[in-house]
Amino acid sequence: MNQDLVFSMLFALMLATFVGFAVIQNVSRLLHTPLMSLTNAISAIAVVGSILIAGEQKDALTTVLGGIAVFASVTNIVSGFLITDRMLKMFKEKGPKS
Amino acid sequence: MNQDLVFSMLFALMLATFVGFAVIQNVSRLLHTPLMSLTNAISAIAVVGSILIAGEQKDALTTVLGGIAVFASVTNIVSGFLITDRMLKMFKEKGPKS
Amino acid sequence: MSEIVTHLSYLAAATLFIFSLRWLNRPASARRGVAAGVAGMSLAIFGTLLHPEIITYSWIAIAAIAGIAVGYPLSRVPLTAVPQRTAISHAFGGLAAGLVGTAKYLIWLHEGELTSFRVGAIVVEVLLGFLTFTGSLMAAGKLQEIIPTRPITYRGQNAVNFLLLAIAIAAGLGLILDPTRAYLFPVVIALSLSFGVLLIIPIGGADMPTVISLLNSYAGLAAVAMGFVLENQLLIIAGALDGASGFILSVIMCRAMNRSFTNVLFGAFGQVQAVAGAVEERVMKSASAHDAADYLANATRVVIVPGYGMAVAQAQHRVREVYDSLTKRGIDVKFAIHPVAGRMPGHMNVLLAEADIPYSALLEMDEINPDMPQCDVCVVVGANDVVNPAARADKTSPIFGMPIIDADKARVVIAIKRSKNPGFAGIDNALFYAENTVMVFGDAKGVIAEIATALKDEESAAAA
Amino acid sequence: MSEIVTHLSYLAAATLFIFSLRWLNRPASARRGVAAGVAGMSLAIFGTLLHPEIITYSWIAIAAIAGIAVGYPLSRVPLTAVPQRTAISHAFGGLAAGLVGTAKYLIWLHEGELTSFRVGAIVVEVLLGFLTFTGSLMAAGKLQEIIPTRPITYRGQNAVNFLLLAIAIAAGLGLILDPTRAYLFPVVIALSLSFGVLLIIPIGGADMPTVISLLNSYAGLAAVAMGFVLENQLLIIAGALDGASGFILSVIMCRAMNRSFTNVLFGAFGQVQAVAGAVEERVMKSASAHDAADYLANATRVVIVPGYGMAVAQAQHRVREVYDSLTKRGIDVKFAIHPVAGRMPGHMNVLLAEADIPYSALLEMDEINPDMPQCDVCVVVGANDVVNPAARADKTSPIFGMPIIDADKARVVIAIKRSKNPGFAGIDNALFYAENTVMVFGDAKGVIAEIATALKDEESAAAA
Ligand SMILES: NC(=O)c1ccc[n+]([C@@H]2O[C@H](COP(=O)([O-])OP(=O)(O)OC[C@H]3O[C@@H](n4cnc5c(N)ncnc54)[C@H](OP(=O)(O)O)[C@@H]3O)[C@@H](O)[C@H]2O)c1
Ligand SMILES: NC(=O)c1ccc[n+]([C@@H]2O[C@H](COP(=O)([O-])OP(=O)(O)OC[C@H]3O[C@@H](n4cnc5c(N)ncnc54)[C@H](OP(=O)(O)O)[C@@H]3O)[C@@H](O)[C@H]2O)c1
Repeated sequence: MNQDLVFSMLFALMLATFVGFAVIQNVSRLLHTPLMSLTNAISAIAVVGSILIAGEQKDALTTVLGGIAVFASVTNIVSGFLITDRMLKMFKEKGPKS
Repeated sequence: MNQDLVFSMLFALMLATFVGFAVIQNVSRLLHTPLMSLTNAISAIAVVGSILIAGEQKDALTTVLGGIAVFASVTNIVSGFLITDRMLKMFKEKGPKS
Repeated sequence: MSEIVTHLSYLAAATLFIFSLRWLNRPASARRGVAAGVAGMSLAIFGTLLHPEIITYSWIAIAAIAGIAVGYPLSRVPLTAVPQRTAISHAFGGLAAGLVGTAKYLIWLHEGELTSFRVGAIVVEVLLGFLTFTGSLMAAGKLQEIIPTRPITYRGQNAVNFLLLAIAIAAGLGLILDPTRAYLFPVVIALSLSFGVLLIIPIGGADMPTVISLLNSYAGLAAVAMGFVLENQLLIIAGALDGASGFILSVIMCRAMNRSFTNVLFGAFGQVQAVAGAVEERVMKSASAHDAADYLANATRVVIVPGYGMAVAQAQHRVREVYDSLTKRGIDVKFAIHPVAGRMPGHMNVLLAEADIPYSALLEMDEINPDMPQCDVCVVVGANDVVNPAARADKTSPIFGMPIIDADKARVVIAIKRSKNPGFAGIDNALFYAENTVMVFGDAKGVIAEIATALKDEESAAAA
Repeated sequence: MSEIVTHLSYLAAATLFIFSLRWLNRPASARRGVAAGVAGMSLAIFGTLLHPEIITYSWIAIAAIAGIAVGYPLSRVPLTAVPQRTAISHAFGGLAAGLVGTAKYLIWLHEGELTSFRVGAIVVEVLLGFLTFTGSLMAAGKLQEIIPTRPITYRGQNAVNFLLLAIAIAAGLGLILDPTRAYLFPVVIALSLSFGVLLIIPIGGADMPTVISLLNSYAGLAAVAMGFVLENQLLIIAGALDGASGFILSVIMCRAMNRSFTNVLFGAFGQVQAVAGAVEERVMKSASAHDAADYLANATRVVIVPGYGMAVAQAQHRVREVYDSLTKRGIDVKFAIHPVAGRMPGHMNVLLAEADIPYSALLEMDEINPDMPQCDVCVVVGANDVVNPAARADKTSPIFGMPIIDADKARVVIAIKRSKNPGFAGIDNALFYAENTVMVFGDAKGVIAEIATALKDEESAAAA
């Protein structure tokens, strides 16, 4: 395992943590529930690893594990983004009638 | 040149740009002059490259170039941090006599 | 060449994820944030599918279709079930991380490609992943009340848990020192699965929202670990964003409840329920919905404080009717939103938005408190702890120090709840016995509907 | 092993740099920020010195000692010279980047290690580095008024500049396509050196602060490019932080002047100086320092608006005496700080802090403007454009739209300047002719000293 690469991942982790804190602290309090479901969907990025395992088909067992992982991740992606959008659609600056 | 490494540097650039904007936008307006001299000192990080060139001593010309670069960077480091601290020392929440 | 495209799409995906969360900073740009998230995820998938090591797409396609089939209905759950849905979603996320880690271990074991670094990253990924999996399932069960919600404790519980953790870590270290000790791997899996269960058992159902946010954080960290396993920065970045979000939300909740992490995780809160009623019978003034409507009709400034009861009763649409009637008469109506009103962060905002109440009428606690003394009528709809003045005054109260909405400072307080029972924290609330408070007992939906009708009747009477 | 230590120290250094800038968010933590920066830089140097490729430390040590010898005096310059110092510092930074890039090219050329990617990064580094070098020297010269400050323009200037740029880019592309075309390298160097000069020539001296911030940004980008050359993330991160800072500061300046980047860079501002005085002789009311002291002594609320003139006259310590006298009498004194008062961002804050005025008395434009109508006496000390009401009202004014401090809304305005000459923007200021304005002509330091003495005399007279 290449040392440069390990450290470049540590750099990414350090920077992303700063970005994460900065960005999340600015999220409007109004939207904390949609925030939970949006990060839910984003954390389904595990789909990347799952696809590789399911597609490589090294052996039956790992293919099954990968397939389940793809299923679980896609479920999260679909339900996470859809429910976030469903909630956000409800937020209106001015009520429709008033 | 390893492709993974190039992209890991691009990731670092992207993330650091976000961090930079987030952090600088939070700097107090009171301190914009010290900010200028502090970033000045930090950008003297070029000292890293300069030291390598001056120390490797591949040939006379590059050693001289590296030496000048070390000189220029160290000048910036020393003057940048010192003047920033000098300015910041002057900022007081309450004046000494009042 | 295809490798460059993959790299580029990962880079773009990471950038889009950051923008996605950034745009949640205000409602006007929030839907753009979802679009950015979808675009980022599509790019990530696209880039992954280009990978030359993938030899067949059929299993991927089948699993993805199954995922869509399950994911779609999960996105249509009623808003009251959002906490449970979130918990299940974390369980799925943890499961995926755990399975990918396990598969990677098996593949590399077979190919002789295991290094200590790789095994270390895999162990972290698997531990966090499976712990999140069972822990989130338990949390979902408690929220849905399939599993008993009361905290289950026994002597030596923490000792047992820490012992298990120590064994798991020892097994992990054993694997790192000699990656081929494959028999240790199932041990790690089994321990992390049971750990998830054991950690949640002693925590009360009502603390589940904080636990869910923490599990969100763990799911993020599992993704980070997967990033180290697969040497993939996109996973690290997305995981870190997720981890930061879960962490910040749980800190916000703890702070707004004036409790520490340790207290939430090990405090077995809600166990002793209702030490309350030192039975010094105090008197509540009770009134009818009609009386409440009269108070409201004669007010100039009204503040509505919604709480968990409004969510349970699904009363938000009736609240909207009252809001409409009153604003039509020129009465100024504002909603005071406490950061932990309800059972998840932002709960009240979502419900009121669902009922088409403009978010400009929703004020945060800190914004509205200075104006409470100018408020004529404050309507407390199924809120309790978040308006309990003991938090300000009574040093012995378990919620002392928690910031509250100063409902008691309004000229008249109308409190709507079903009974004299306490709220989440299980303690009595002096507000309900105060001079200027009248209680309207009943289900929030029913009561508010009556108030709305009374107001409308009066209107048509006046018009006629 | 030493490699891991190097990597770890770089990682820690990058983290410390971020904290360093973060802690500048308020004065109380700002000095900790400097400490973090110093620690980060020390770690970076330490990690670099461990590098096994370094065969001798003697040249490094000599160069470093020379750097310290020059750097220390540069840190003791008077505060009025800070813009020049900053410019020189950017020049040094650009020079270092350019030289390192050149040396790397030569070394790799010799060793046959050049790839297109490497040459591409080197070309960017060298272009930005040398351009920053000469550009910053020019800027420093204009600020120090060694070089004529007025913009020098001629027909076809932009065409010539763009032609040179095109040639430089073509040469760079030629190098990238065939890295061994060493004869193209000096062309790139020469063009970027001349480019730095040519770009600054048409910009007026007074626009130098904005230019300096932009050059700051370029210096940062040069460091980023160096990071790509040396495959070093620390350089990329530090460079990006620097680039963001320079960019944001120049945007703030442009916005506060209501001008665009293009206008600053190509507008040749300050060239046509003083189209002013359409010579409709209007009358200014002139008064003595003694009169001014009387106005002040009878006020309840005083606002002082400092500007470039206070900096030039070094009047801040006298201002402090007046501030002390007035506050001792119980008069409320505040300072109104315009974002571009003076000649660099934050200029006034530093000067007033130097004079020991507490920063709680310094208010930003947006904070103080709503209170200006309640202000009894507003003292304008060497400020001009930043209090010019034409920015609010006169659509034809070149500064129309620039946000200003509403000095004209105060009951009485006392304006201190040496003459009837215009300020930076070269335009007349209706404030000085207004009904409620009195002018006290003279050098700011002298006038304010007289006012301070008058106030003290009065005090001792009252005491006697
Ligand atoms: N939001 C979060 O993220 C979060 C997370 C963790 C914990 N918490 C905790 O949850 C609590 C939230 O406070 P809260 O004031 O919103 O709620 P609460 O203190 O739990 O009180 C809810 C009240 O609503 C009433 N109620 C229940 N069902 C009702 C119905 N159908 N109609 C009318 N009234 C009904 C209950 O009284 P009756 O039974 O008499 O009707 C109860 O007093 C806080 O203690 C907070 O710390 C919140
Ligand atoms: N701060 C920044 O970052 C920055 C950057 C770029 C451009 N600028 C520009 O700089 C200007 C700053 O506005 P400003 O109001 O501070 O300054 P200004 O508009 O340049 O006016 C300064 C005034 O001070 C007077 N003065 C000069 N020397 C003096 C002395 N020794 N004693 C007393 N008075 C003296 C001058 O009048 P007399 O000659 O009659 O004495 C002049 O009217 C703005 O136009 C801004 O856009 C600022």
